[in-house]
Amino acid sequence: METTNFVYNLIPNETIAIIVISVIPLIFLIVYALLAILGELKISAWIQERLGPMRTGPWGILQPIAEVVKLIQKEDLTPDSANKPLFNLAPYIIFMGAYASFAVIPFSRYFVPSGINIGLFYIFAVGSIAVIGIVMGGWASNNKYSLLGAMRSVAQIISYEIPGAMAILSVAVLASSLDLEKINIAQEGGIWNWFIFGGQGSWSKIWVFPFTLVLSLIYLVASLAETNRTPFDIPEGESELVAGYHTEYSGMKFAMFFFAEYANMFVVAAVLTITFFGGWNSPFGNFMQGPGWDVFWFISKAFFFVILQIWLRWTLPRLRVDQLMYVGWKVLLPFSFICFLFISLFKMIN
Amino acid sequence: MLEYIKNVWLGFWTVIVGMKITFTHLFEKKVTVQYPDDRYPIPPNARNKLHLEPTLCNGCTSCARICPVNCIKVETLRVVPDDPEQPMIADGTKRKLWVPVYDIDFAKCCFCGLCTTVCPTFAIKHTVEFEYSTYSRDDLYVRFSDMSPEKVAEKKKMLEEFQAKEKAAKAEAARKAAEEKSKAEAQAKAESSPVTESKESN
Amino acid sequence: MGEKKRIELDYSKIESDRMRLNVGPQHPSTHGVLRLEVELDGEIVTEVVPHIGYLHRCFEKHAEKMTYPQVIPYIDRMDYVTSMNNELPYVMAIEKMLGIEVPEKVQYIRVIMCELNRIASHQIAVATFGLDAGAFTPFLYFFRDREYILAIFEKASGARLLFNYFWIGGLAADVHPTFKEDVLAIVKQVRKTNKEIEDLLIYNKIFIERTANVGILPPDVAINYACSGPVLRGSGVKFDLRKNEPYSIYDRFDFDIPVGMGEVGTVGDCWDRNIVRMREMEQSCRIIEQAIEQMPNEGDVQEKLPKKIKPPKGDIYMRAENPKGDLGFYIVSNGTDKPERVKARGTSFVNLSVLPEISKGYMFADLILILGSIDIVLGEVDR
Amino acid sequence: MTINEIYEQLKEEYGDSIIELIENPPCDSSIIVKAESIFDICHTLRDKPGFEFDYLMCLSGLDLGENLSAVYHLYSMKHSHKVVLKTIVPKDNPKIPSVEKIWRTADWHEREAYDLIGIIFEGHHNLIRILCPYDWEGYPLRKDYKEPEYYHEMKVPY
Repeated sequence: METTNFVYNLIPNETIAIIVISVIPLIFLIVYALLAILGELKISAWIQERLGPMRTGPWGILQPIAEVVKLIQKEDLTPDSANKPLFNLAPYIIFMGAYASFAVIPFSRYFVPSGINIGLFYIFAVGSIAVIGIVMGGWASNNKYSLLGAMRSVAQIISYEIPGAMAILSVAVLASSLDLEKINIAQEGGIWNWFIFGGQGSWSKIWVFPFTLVLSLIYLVASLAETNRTPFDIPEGESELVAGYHTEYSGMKFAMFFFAEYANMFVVAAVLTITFFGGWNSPFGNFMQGPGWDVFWFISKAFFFVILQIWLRWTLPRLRVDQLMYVGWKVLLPFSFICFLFISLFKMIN
Repeated sequence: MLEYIKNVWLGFWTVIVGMKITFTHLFEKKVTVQYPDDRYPIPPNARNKLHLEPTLCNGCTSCARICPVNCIKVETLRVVPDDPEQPMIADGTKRKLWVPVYDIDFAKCCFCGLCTTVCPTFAIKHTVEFEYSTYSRDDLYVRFSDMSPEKVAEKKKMLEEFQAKEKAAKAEAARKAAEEKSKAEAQAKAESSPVTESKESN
Repeated sequence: MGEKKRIELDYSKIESDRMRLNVGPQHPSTHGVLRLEVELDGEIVTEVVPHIGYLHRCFEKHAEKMTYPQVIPYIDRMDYVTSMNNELPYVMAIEKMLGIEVPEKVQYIRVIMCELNRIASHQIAVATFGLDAGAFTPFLYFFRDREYILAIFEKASGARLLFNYFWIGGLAADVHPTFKEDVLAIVKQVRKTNKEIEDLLIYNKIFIERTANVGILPPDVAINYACSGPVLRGSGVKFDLRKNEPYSIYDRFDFDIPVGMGEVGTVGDCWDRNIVRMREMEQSCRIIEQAIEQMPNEGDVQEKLPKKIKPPKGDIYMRAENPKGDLGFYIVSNGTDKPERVKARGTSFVNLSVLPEISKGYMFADLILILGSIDIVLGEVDR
Repeated sequence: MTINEIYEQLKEEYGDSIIELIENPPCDSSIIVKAESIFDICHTLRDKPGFEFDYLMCLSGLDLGENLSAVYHLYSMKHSHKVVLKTIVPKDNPKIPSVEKIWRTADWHEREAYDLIGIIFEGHHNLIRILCPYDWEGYPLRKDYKEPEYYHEMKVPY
């Protein structure tokens, strides 16, 4: 098996190598989730002129760990009238969907857990698994609020995959590939070669910029909807549906939902980074470019979008379910079609 | 169509405006404080936990009567005139009542402040202390009286003795008065109608 | 984005199962312990039945056993976010029965306190309304300002929420020496925050879409249901007791009555009710500024009263403009120091009764917003 | 319009149904009317030009000892005048016609008066308890009301 994965080349035993490779994203995911929870707590606090958590550790940086410990200690309740197998399975399915996406995310040119040549397609495919978990959890809870939340979620995720996919497809057109590594390589050589500015090529690519910008925004909005973040958090809809599909969950199962949400946030941020913002590439051409810097640039770019999601959450009110459909079908979809059309034309002319 | 474009633009623009506002707040001075370490000042007239100064209380019970939730319980004992201790209220006036029981049930208290305004000697007042939560509701029942049970018993006994004495004295006085009256009446009768011997005279 | 939202269903053509959902008594958006029995067709509300009484504390029964001054702490607890305003109609009623004129300074302090409390109450109303729509940050900005207002109340009366400050014939205590400067600083802060919230929340497109054309209350229905306060004015009825029937010294101030004009939707929708509150805060600021200017510095704050307050035999109905609407007290006196009957016409009680009328045919998420726009406090609904 | 003028006009129209006008300054003046005709009187008060009492401020129940009473505080948005109507009904048969169809705000007010005082408003579409639990017994605001010792077989501590 030919691969650029340095872990794979480092460890002679294939089985152990595969295990190590699959564990690295999991560890990363846990560390990232803790950081993201802390970020959510602190950023929301600072936006609201509060101090946020301050007691656990210096400036409260150990707060997410304390919260995880608390959630593990909590009683794992299963409602009496719930459908128990489905109820217990649902959080893990959601988490699996998020975790499976990490298989193809290229952290560096020397570390892609599993470099398949239809990476974008794969991410979209496994990303949709989450909705099955949500429906399962919502239906199995035997709670009217959960059911309403789950049903909203299905409609929402299915609707928003189309504009999101259209946005990503245009990148596939520009890169002529669905392989995430190839997309990354196509954006090498500084900020001007990122796909938001039309990828590599002559200065005539500047005509693409408005369309790629709109498409990246469309993907950002669609990804917010897919991860159930504000302003599209109507499946949770705290003020109307109590907690939506995870009303009945507690303890570790609730933590799984929580983890999956943050993992999904990272996945969509990573996809946005890879497709429009140059992936592992440094914005300064060859300066600060290299395998080690790859990881730094990739993660810092992805974190920027995660922080953007958090920032949006503490700014905006929530949409209503029919308005969500309106935005998805009547705003994002036409715009994404138009932009996709122009980018395809541009590609054909070039 | 124009409306549609305008709405989409407005949707986009107002999000940007909102994000700008929240971003500026990110770096503003925080208004919350680390509570038990730092705290906002409490004005001295704040109405929190009640406190009774037993040396000032003259036992008038007006606080217990005005309390809308009946959380104050006051019992008083009369001071015997020849009490050797000669009780005084801190402001110098002579005490007429002992206060063996002065209980406030803080679980009931509604902090309206009515008791403090009716107190003639300013004995009961609100303090700025507000952290007095306890593990048991019984701990919120606070006894303010400074009299020990022995002293209460002693005073009670003294009062009883005094009352007995007073009663005796009263009875004596009454008897004397009756005697005198009957005597006077008898005399009067004897004077007015010496002929008929009246039954009423005995 | 969307057009008109009220969805009329013809049930002769559509067959659908309805779902009955219990919203409350413990639900994040019922603003207390209100239970709404909602019948849903999918997400569309077809019937709403409010069940109240979970916070019933027998105020009227208690009041029968209390003397007149003792009732005031109970009145504080009716609408616990506007305690100052609650006390005003009660003390005015007793003062009218006794024929007392309160000193000038007291009148001004009462007005300032009432208007400050009106701002505080509207801040909560707008903040929780935003919270119902999912915006959390404006909620905390308002609460930050509200804390400053409560600090003033604490300095003056000693309590932060349940003041017992307006007494029959005067006030419980004089205000602190720096009162005027503190109040003016707060007025400045309130204006600054309101400007910010307008950009952050009120004119946000998502918020407009959520609230405009939702829960439309026509003016004739509003009057028939005896709605009052921002709910009535949001429907475009220019009625404010402070202007139409000036009590206390409100006739001395120059202020406007903001009404809903349907700027972004239809007159009488949730957005209108909300914007009326925002604009009333500005008018309250104006009243406070004028009152601070005119307020005499010297003077007594308590009229001499007999030890036992015994109004003459008779009954009186006194109402005043609360932040939530007009709060009325019907007091029957039997000549003793205890009232025969104190009936409170709870503003929220009356305003809530319009909810089933205006929430049919909207979506479930709208129901929460309509409830939020009515701005009820369950302490006053149940008393 | 002052309350005296309203009284005169009502007296002209309804004759015996209007019992008397009580004036008691500084307290409110009120018109005492017969319970049976309260619906018609209220209808006239709302719709007749000159009256136009479109706003029912308050509807309170009252326990007068042997009798119960309902007090209506009306207000006119257009003319800014008020009137107080009172009806008195015996305690053993406390029936008053409902004015819910005239002012819909009376719906909850009447339910409250029924709940706490026990006045039965005839013609009300849904006269059930509103503040007390639906299975509560007795009318708490009556002067002769006794607090129950047990509620749902639970001892009520007093």
